[in-house]
This record gives sequence, structure tokens and C-alpha cells, in this order.
Amino acid sequence: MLGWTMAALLALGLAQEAGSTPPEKIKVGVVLSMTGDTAAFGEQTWAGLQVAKEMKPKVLDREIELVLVDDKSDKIEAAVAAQRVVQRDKVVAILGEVASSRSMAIASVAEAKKVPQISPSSTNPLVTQGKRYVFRACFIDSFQGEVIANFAVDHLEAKTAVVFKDIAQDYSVGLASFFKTTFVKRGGKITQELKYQTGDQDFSPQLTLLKSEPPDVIVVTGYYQEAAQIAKQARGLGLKSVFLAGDGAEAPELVQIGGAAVEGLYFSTHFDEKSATTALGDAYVKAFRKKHQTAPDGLGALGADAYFMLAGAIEQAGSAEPEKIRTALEQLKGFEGVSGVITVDAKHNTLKSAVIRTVKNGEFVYVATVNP
Amino acid sequence: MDLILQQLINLLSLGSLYALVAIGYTLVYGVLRLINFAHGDVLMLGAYLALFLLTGMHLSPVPLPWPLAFAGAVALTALAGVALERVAYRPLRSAPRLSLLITAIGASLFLENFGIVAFGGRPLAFPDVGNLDRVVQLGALSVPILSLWIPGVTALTLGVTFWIVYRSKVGMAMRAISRDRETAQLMGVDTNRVISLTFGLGSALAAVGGIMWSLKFAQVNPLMGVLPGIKAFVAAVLGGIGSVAGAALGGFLLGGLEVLFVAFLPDWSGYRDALAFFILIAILLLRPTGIMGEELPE
Amino acid sequence: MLKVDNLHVAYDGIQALRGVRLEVPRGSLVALIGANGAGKSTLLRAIAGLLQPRAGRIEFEGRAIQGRPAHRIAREGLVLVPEGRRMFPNLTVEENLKMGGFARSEADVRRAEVEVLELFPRLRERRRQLGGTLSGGEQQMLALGRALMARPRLLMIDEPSLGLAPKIVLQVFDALRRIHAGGLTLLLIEQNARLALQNSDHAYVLETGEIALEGPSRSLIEDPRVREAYLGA
Amino acid sequence: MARGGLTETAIRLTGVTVRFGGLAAVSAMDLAVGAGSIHGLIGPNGAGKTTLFNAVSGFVHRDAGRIEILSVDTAGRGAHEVAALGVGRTFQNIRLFGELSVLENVLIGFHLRTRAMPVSAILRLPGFGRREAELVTDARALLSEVGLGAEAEKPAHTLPYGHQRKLEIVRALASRPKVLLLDEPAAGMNTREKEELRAFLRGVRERHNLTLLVIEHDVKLVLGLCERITVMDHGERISEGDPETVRRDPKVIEAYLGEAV
Amino acid sequence: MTRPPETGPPGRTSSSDSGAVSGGRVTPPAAEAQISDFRSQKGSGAFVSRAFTVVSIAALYYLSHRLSGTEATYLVHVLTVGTIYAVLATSYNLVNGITGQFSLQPNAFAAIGAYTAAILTLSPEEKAMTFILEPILPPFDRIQLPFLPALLAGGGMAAAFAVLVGLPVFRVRGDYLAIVTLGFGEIVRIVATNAIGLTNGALGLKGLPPYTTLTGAFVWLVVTLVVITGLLRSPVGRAWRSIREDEQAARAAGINVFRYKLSAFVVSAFFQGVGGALLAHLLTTVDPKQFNFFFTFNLLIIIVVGGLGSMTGAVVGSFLFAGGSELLRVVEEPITIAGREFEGIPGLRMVIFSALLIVIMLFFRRGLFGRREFSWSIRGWRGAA
Repeated sequence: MLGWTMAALLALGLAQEAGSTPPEKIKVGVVLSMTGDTAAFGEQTWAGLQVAKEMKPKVLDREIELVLVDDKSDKIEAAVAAQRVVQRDKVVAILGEVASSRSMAIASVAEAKKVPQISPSSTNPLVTQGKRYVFRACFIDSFQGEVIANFAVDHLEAKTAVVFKDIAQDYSVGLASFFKTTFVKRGGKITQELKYQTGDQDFSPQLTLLKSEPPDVIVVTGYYQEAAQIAKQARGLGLKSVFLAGDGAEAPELVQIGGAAVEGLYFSTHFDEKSATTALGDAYVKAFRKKHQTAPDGLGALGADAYFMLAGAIEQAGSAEPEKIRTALEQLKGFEGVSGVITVDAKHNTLKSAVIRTVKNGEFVYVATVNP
Repeated sequence: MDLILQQLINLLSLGSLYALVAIGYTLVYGVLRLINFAHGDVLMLGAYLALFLLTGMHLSPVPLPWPLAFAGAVALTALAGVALERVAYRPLRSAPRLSLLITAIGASLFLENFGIVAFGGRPLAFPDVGNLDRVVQLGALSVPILSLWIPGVTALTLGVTFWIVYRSKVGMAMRAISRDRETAQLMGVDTNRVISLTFGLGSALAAVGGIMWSLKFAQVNPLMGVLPGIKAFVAAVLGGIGSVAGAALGGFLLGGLEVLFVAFLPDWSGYRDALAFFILIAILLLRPTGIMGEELPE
Repeated sequence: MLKVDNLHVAYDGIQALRGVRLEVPRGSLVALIGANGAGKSTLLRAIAGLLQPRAGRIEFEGRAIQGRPAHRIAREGLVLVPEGRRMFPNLTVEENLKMGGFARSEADVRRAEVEVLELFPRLRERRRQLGGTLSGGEQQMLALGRALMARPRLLMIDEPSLGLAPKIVLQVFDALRRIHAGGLTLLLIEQNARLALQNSDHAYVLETGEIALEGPSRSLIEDPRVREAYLGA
Repeated sequence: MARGGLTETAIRLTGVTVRFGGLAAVSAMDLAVGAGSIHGLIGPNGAGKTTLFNAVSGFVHRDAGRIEILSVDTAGRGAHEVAALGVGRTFQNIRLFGELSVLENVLIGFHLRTRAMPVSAILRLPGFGRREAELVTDARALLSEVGLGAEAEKPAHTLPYGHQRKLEIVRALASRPKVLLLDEPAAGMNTREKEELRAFLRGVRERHNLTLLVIEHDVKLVLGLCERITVMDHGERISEGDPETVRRDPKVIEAYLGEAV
Repeated sequence: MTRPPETGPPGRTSSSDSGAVSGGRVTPPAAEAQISDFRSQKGSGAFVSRAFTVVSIAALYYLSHRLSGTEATYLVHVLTVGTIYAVLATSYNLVNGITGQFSLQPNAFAAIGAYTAAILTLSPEEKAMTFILEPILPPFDRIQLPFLPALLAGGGMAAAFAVLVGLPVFRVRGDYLAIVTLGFGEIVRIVATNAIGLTNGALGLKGLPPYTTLTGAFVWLVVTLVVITGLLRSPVGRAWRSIREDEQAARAAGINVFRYKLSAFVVSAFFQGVGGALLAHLLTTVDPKQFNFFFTFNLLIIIVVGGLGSMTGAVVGSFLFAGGSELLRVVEEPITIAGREFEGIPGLRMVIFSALLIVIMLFFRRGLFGRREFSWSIRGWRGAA
């Protein structure tokens, strides 16, 4: 019976293989969490990717085809999905995932099959560490942590800070840790470190603790849902500290959910739509608004950047062969992406400028650019 | 002192929210002995329906005033609950319990994924109605108006539920069915109708919980029901599954412990959810059927 | 009043009843005896609508009732007191009684309650107690009282003496006689064949799903086959 | 164990009390059951008979007093340990392993005389197969002895009621008990079946060298079967003696038998 | 004698609608009940079927070996995932289906096994690189073991935890047991999130050697099945099943109910630990979120859909689950109807999956296999007679 099942699967696998499409198109695998507990992230990234593809549908005169595969926010499925697009769809590269843990699962496939992978927004330093075929479009947490800390000290003249971190998110844990390092090094004091887990919605007990001795800044290193919530509940408790956050906070929902409470919140991010540093960024903002009728967000922009990095590398290499794409990606320097000027370093991390934005009258407003 | 009072306000609001959801959970459990894993997702449905009626999206051509929108959402959710029972649970009533549990998980997954496909995976902001967002300052205390509303609504629904279960004729039938469905039939009780009613009531309670939840946290998303679902399950078990009063107590206890834990041991706040389960396990070891649970015969 | 014709019932792939015929005239007390597994309970459960017959006809007061849901049949006035008493242990005695009158108007219920409490004064003392705390005898009283609350026109009783002390059995049968004297038609299953035949007008003997014998109880009690199989030496 | 007449005591209770909540279901009971005897336990519903059974077989803990089985104090022993001392029992509501076959029900009854042998089971060592085959042979023999041989492969729940009762007793016998506790073995049986049961129980006692303690409501059966009878009411012993004595005892008539027997 | 609808052992009907209960007697449950399962075989038939089994295992082993060398890596990967699910599901079935204890523990034991093995197989250099928040606790910074000992350690650690947890956990029953075990899984996950010096917290571990192969997983599945079915055919298995059927009667038969529940739990935990470790070395990374309760729900779905208590069902269910969710991807692919291309709808697959799940349960209330088991006998399914 085990045999029958295996044989049936084998037959199906072979049948599917036989029906593969002609080779003119350049196929690119996209593995994202379109369902499951991080469906929102997958959806946002996919929105950006679609815009990018419409902006630049062809390279080397060949059409790019994005093969989207959902991994239902499940690590096991992410690895299976990567195998699928590599073998069945013969993709030349994989774009994905948002979550670092799943990016790492995909990375094991990418390395084994020698297919380059670009994660749009996995900022965990471990994702590319020691990998030959894995790249990313975003800067890493250590850089961003430094940026926020320096901004807090230099612009906000903060002496004390409270860190609010989502211990279930590697992104949040990493960012908090790197912020701390720099902030302390610059003479600041961390008065409290508070923890929560993704999905928590009530932060008032933690925030209440801060009432007696409010810090200069409260740094929230998690995602926008919780950041908005925290700000809201803090203001509800009468806390007046300045809020600082990372790129995870960037989404229209931050303002929609947080309302007045997020006014004056600063966050670091990859680009600012109003002062986009590159022409591509400008074009992307317009195209995004046209297609989706909403303001672009960070995850979408990084999705687009992953796409443009790949397209750029293919053009650079003059070929859509995985190995050549890999080499070209390694040599990517000063590439003008959506979110800024991108340079890939020796560890496959991405060096690019960060932008500080703030919320003013319900809009995201440019504050400063920080170069690496 | 202020700190403690402030934490008490936090406790009251979170605890009653948990209690509200747990009551609905336990009601369905009491009658069907079914862990309705989809309860949290029914809550999500209620919240979305309320949002749509409130803003005039999808369902309603015009934005409705909030009392109307909320009442409409509660009614529609109750109907949806009845339909869910009809389609996914009733045909399996005489099947092994775990089979029923799987359809409950199936229903839960269905609602979540349907939500993702139909409404999108990204959260939608839930508007503030009637200025509940306002914060009143009482000396050093900051009291969000909503924090007073939630316990009030919980008390009211708890009262109504109690009345229905322990004073009304239908409630008597519910309790009878929970122990012996067949004999209840012999008394001339249309058990299908009573079970439908129970599901309707449970789902209506979930919708009330969903609306309160969305008001407090200002957003809805397709997976918003997962956490309240689990917390309500824990609360209901803590209180003794099947006991309405127990569920309310369990909700307050769970909410209270979470708030106090974070308040007194902020460095350990990462273990908050572990604590909930730890307490649960500890209590079950002392009282294997929860605080107010009835001893079920072997 | 009740007429069962050519009834076939099967469940779990086992044919439990094969073409059973039975009649209960108005005002009579009919007993049904037979060995274990002969299908006596199955017959009553099928009449009450808890089991769906495979074939055959069940007529109550001239109307076919087979295939109707159990609660409808109960509302027609054909009420079963199930085997093993089946109290609602989580309801008080009073609530248990009210459950019995579930389909009746409130005035009806109040009136019936007075009558039932008169018949079983013991239940009055225990009104506020939970059903589960009663002793076996009291539970059987409650089960009977609960069924009477429905104002049945025909009462079916499945093994009222099961697991009861001899003294209580006497009390239960005493109550049954009084109920019957009050004009209620009864259909009774009883393992204790002697007790059953002594207390009934007419009796049926069920063997492996078929009616083997029937007749006036007085004559059956003398029947050698019955004596040999059910009454012992 | 040789049948030692009534001089040896198989079960001895001294001052046994069992409470549920505040209520004493059994209070300060004394009882001595002679080895090899058939001892009846009767009394009104709720008198505490089943609770007493549960205390003797280790299913409930006693709050006071001493229970000895074959001169061993059972304090602190769980039900399975009491079973290992040689106590078999049946239940008021038949408790069979319903979806398992009749044969398997008996094989599980053999539990106390089999060693688990997990390793040889996994490796399918020949010794294991042989032992299992022996057990199956024994089980079939036992089933044939009581006339259930033809039903060995059927799921237990499909048996007719009387056979289920019988199977439950056979399962209890399989563990080779020295004491057998039967809780209303005749419930729901008609007169003829009860007569068969009486003969069966007497035969079982002879063949398996048993002491029987029986709860039963059918007075005729109890009087005809038992050599000695204890009557309980409200958790206490109200009478004890041979069948005739008990039957005439006015206290017993008042509390249990009623006027008409 | 009133018998209320109980919270009793799963797998047995306990509804009063079906007419199953009458006055406390043991009467038949739902219609398609079958006699179970693992009875000792005897005679020449046993020899023939054992030979068949050995031959087919050898053939499958050879097949898996050949397949691993081919380019069909996607298929191999899906099959490997299916095989690991089968290891996890059959051992889970032992607790839920055979012993009848409704428990939601596999995510906990799989996580313990995965972390234990991962920490042991990771190279010291990789560990030094990976632990960027806090260095890993000694002596783990220097230890590195080959796969087999690490796997056994993973299983052993899970089994050790099972003993520890089993002591208190089996004081509660039914749905209460379910929530307690679910809670245990959550506690393990949260501890893994917080114990950064051992697990690297939310950042997770990566760079594990890709030791898991289809052949390796297959061998472990065979080991799991041999051990579990072997036990099921022995007095141990009978004791387990007697507990499922009636705990009180089992006690009366002299069975130490607690000990047998615990032994089922421990055996199950061992293989779940191994399964978790296999999974970790297939994906080459471990993180706490991977073992949330959805992991357990997936396995629960597998064993109930397969047929609670049926090992065959658990195995088939595993491959159906792993393969089926891949096959369902068709519904999300762009399709061309009448020359027009329609974009796929992301997420539709899961909508259909969940609807399908409900439909399957409606039509196969006892799962696809009930409690039947595969056999070579010509009469077909063992126990079907």
C-alpha cells in the first residue's frame, strides 16, 4: 500500500513534468505565505512584486514569468514549494520568503540545487550567513538597529529608552538587540526591556509599568499591528514618550489602526515615497498607486526590489542561467532599486541607505536619510 | 497604589473580554460536548460583518449607524453559526467524537482561508464608534471609556445567558440535552432545534465578543479569532468545560493572571502565554475537571 | 389504540425485529415478555421513534407514525419511559418533571405536577434536589412521574423493576396499577414474567425478534411453554 | 488453594468506612467471607453495596478501617494490584471491551499471567509466538467451557445480553482469581436464565476453587445460591446469617423485602 | 444506570442518537464498526504474508534508494516529507487511536527531538556563527555527533520528557487531557523562544547537515511500524486497547492503567522525537514557530482521516496529506479558458482543502480505513470479515 501511494505520486510527478512549457519565458519562483498566520506579509510582498513585473515585464527580450507558490506560513511547505518551482517549473531563481525562518528552509534547497534566492525582507543576519546562493533585498537588523539608536541619540537627544520586543519574531529580537548595543555604546540607558509575542493585543500591563518613570523613547521593534496597538494603549494610559520603530512598522494600517496615537512616531525604513532617492522608486510609487489604489508599503517595495535586483543581475550577466545570475548578484554595486541604492557585500548582505520617516497628520513624512 | 489600580482596570477589561468569548465556547461544549475550534473564527466573522455594515462595504449599500450595524452583525453571525452546525456538525452527531473535532478544525480552517481569499489577509482598521476611544483622567489614573464598556457588556450578556440557561424553558432543555439527548427527545423536545438555538446563541455571543475585541484593538483580520479562540478554550477549561459561570470565572482568572504576571515580573513577560498554560495544568491537577466543572461519570 | 404491523427493524447489520405484530387496545395493560436480546427494547424504541423501522407500519390512534421523529411521537401522547430510568442528573427533581411536560402549556404542567406529586409524595420532599442524588427507587418514581407530566394517552415502560430492591419493585407496580386504574393505557416490558403476567390483561411473548405467543395474561401464565421458558419450575 | 470449608476467611473487613463528600456510603462495616463460600450481599438501592465492592476491589479508597484479602492488607493498593492478589470482579453495568473480539476480551483477562515481553514481540521470536498460541488455546478452552466457543471471533458488543454477562464473568475468571465479586449478575435475566446462572456459578466455584461475593436483587436467586447472606442498609450491616435466618429477619423485611415475599 | 453522553475515549461512539446506549448495556456503536486489528497470525499464511512483507519492504527500500539518485528531487522531497509524517502519525496514533487518550502532544516531542538532535549535529563553527545574541551554553559549543546517535538522543530526550510529563498529565482525562497536552506543547515552544543560550531563540538554528534522505526516513518508518505493530500484537498492545475500550474493566483485569498509558506515551514520544529530528535535518533549520499547534493539528487530521486506530490509515493519510496538498496547487495556477488566461487565486487551495476535509469526514465518519489494517490475505482487509 505504501508502494501504491509512492507509485501514484511518482506517476503524477512524471506526468506533470512532461507538460512543462516552452523555454522562451524566464521563469522565476515566488514562494510566499499567501495563507496562514502571516498571510498579510505574503500579500503585501506579492502586491509589490506584481507592480514591479508590470513595470519591467521583460529582460534580454524574454518575458519574465512569476510562478507564485503559497507555503501557508509553514516551514515544511516552504521547502517543498522551493523544490517544486526548481524542478517542475525550472525556475532560474527564487524570490522569497518574508519570514527569516522560512527563508532559511528555502535556502537549503537553493544551495543544494544551485539556484539563486533573493529574500525580499528577511532581515535576520543568519539568512545569508555562509550561503553561496542566498541574497536579500533589505538591509539587515544590525544596520537598522544602529540607525535607530543613532537617530534616538542624535536627533531625539534620548537618554533613556524602553525596548518593546516580539520574542516570537527573529526580526524583532535581532533588531532590539542591535539597537541596545549601539544605544548603550552611545551613552544611553535601557530602563526596561519588555516582551510580547505576535498576536498579543493587550500591552497595557507592560505599559502601565512605565507610567511612574516614562522613558525618553519607547522602541517597538515588532510589526505594525502590534506597534499601532502599543502606541494606542500607551497614549490611553497617558504616556508621552516618543515612539521609535523599525521597518516592520511601515504600513498604511499603522495609521489606520493607531490613529492619533501614532502621530509623531518615528521609524526607519527602506525608502520614502515622497523623496524617493531613485527614479525607479518614483516610478514604482506611481505604478503602485495606480494598480492598487493605496499607498505603497515597505514589504511591497522590498518585493519589487528583489524583482529588480534579479532583473538587473540577469541583464548584467547577459544570461538567465542560475550560476551566472548568482555571480552577477554578487557583483551588484550601486544598483538603483526602488528603496534606494543597493550594494551587495561579501557576506551577501545588502548595503543601502535607510530612511527615517515620521507620522504627521496621518501621513508618512520624510525626516532623514542615513547612509551605511 | 495608582499602578495597582491602573492594572486592575487593565485586568477588568481583558478578563471580561476573555470571559465573553469563553461563555459562548462553553455553551456549545455543554450541549454538544464538542470542542468547537471554529468558535474563534465565528468571532472573526462577526467582527468583519460589523465592519462591513458599519462602513457600507460589501454587505450594506450605505454605512449603518453603529447600534444597527452591531445588532445586524450579531444576528447574521448567529445565522451563520446555525448554518455551520447544520452543514458540518449535525450529520456527524452520532459519529466518533474526534471525527466531529476534525470537521470543527476543518470549519475553522475554512473560515480563516475564506476570509483571506475574500477579504484579504491584511488587517482592516475598525472605526471608533461613539467616541469610545476617549480616555478619562481620574487623578493619575487613565481610564479608557472602552475599558468600562467591555465589563458592562460582558456583565449584561452574562446575565442574559444565565437567564436563558437556568431560567428559561429552552435553557432547561439545553441542560437536559447536554446529559441525555435521547431521553430529551422522549420528552417531546425537538433536540435539533434546541441545538440550533444553542449554536445561534453561542455564535451571537462570539459576535459580541468579536465586536468588543475589534473596538478595543481597532482592527480586524482573518486570523484574529485564533488567539481569542485558544484563550477562551483555556478559560473555559479552567472554569470547568460546560459551566457558564465557570467560563466567566476562568476568563477573569486567565486575564487577571496574565496582567498580574506581566505587572509583577516584567522581565519574565516572555513567558506570559506559558504561564496561562502552567496555571491551567496546575489547576487541572488539583481539580481534574476545572474549578466549577461537574464531575462527569466514568 | 396502538397497532404494530409487520415491523422489521435492523441496526448494526443485525436484524432485531422480524415482522412483529402487536395491538394495544384503549384502556388495557399489555405486557411484553421474552428473553434478553429477543428485541423487546428495540420494539419499544422503534415505536417511540428512536429507531427507524426497515419495513412495517405503526399506527397510533389510527394515524401512521412510523418514520416520524421521536419528539413528534411523544407530543402525540405516546410516551416511553426508557430502560434504566435515565434521569437528567444535572436538573432538579422539579425541573425533571417540567421537562416531562415540555410540550404542554404552562397551565397543563401546573395541573399535572399537582397530580404527580400526589401520586409520588416522596418527590415533593425532594423537589429542589438534583435528579442525580436520588436513590434508585426514587429515580424510578421520578421517571414515571416525568412521563406522566406529558399527559400521555399511552405509556410504554421498559423494565421498571430493573436493579430495584424487592420492596421498591412492589411500590413501583403498585403505582403502575394506580395509574392504570386512572384510565391510562399501558404497554410494559418486564423481565420478571410472573410479575408482568400477574399485573396485565394481555401479553405478548417475543423470541428472537418474532412474536412467539400471545394471549390473555391469565391463560399465558398457565401455558406450559411459558412456564417452562420464563417462569421456571 | 484447597477448599478450606468455612474456617478460612477469604475477605475480611473491619470497620470500613467510605465517604463521598460528607456522606458515608459505607460506615464501619465488618464483614467476613469464608474461603470457598458463596456469600450474598443484599440491601435497598443506595445501601452502599456497590461502594463496598469498589472498596474491596481497590476502585475507591476507604476512609477508615481495614480490608484483608486472603490475609493480605490491601491498604494503599490500586485496583490492578488488588486484582493481582487474586480478586476478579464484574460490574453492575456490563463493562466489556466492546469493539474487541470475544477472544481478545478473554486474552486481556489473562493479563496477570502473561509477561509483557515487548522485545520478543517486536522481534517475533519463536518463543513469543508459542506463548501467544498457548494463550489463545487456553482462551478458547475457557470459552468452550461456558458455551461461548462459537462466538470467539465476534466483537463483544454484538453478543446478546446474557452472553455479555457470561463473557464478563469468563474474563474475570481468566485471571485465575481466588475471589470473585459479582455485581448483579442476574440483572435483566428472566427466571429461566437465572436458574441457568445459578447452576453456572455453582459449577464455576467448584472448578475454579473460588470464593464468591454476590450482589443481587433477586431474592429467590440469592436465597438459593448463597450459603451466607449479609444485608446492608444506609451503609451499615443490618443483618447477617444463613438464607433462612435473613429471610425471616423483620429488619430485613422492613428495609428491603417488603411484605409480600 | 443513566449513562450520559460521556467525554469517554475517542473512537467509541457515545451519542444517544444512534441508539447505541440502552440502560448501560454494552450495545453496538455506529454502523460500520469492525473488529480490530492486530491479532496473532498463525499457520502457513503467516509465513507467506511475512515473506511478502519482507520482499515488499526490500523493494521499496531499493526504489527509494534509486529515486534519491535521480533528478526527481521535488517528488523525493514530497515523499520524504510524507514518510516523516508517517513516522509522526503512526506514533501519534498509538496514543490517540490505540490507547484512546485524546492527546495533543506531538509538536512538543517533535520540537524536543529536533532541537536535541540539531544541537548535537551542528558543527562548533556553525554554532559560533549562529548564536549572535548570546553564545551557546557550554559544553554544547564543542560537541558534535554523527546523525544516528543524535537521532537516538533526540528520541531519547523526547521519551525522557514523556516520562516526566506523563506522571502528572495522566491524572486528567478526555478533553481535559487534550488541553493539558496542548498546553505542554505551547510551553515547550515558549521555552524554546526564551532559552536563547540553548536554542538561539526566535532566530532559530540553521546550517544543520542535510542528513535526512528518503531512504533514511523510509528505514525509520519501517522501524516505527515494526516496533509498534509488534507491540500491538503482544499483551502490551492488548492492554493498550483494553484501556481505550474501558479503563475500569482494564483495571479489574489487573492492568496497571497508568503504566500502560505512560508506556504508550513514551514509545510514541520516542518516535516523535526521531520524526522531529528527521524533519530538522531535512529542512536544515529549526525554529520555535515551526512546532506550533498547527503542526499537531495536521497530524490529528492525518490520523483521523486515515482512520483512528489504524496504522495503515495513518501511513496512507500521511502521504495523502503531503501529496494531496501539493496536487491541490492546481487550483491556484493560472488557467486558460477559451483562450483567455485567468490568474490563479492565491489561497483558494486552502479553502478547498478545508472544505474537502469536512466532506471527507461527512462521508467517512470513521476515516478512510476505520480500524482496519492492510494485509496480504486474499479476503482483503484484515478484520473486515
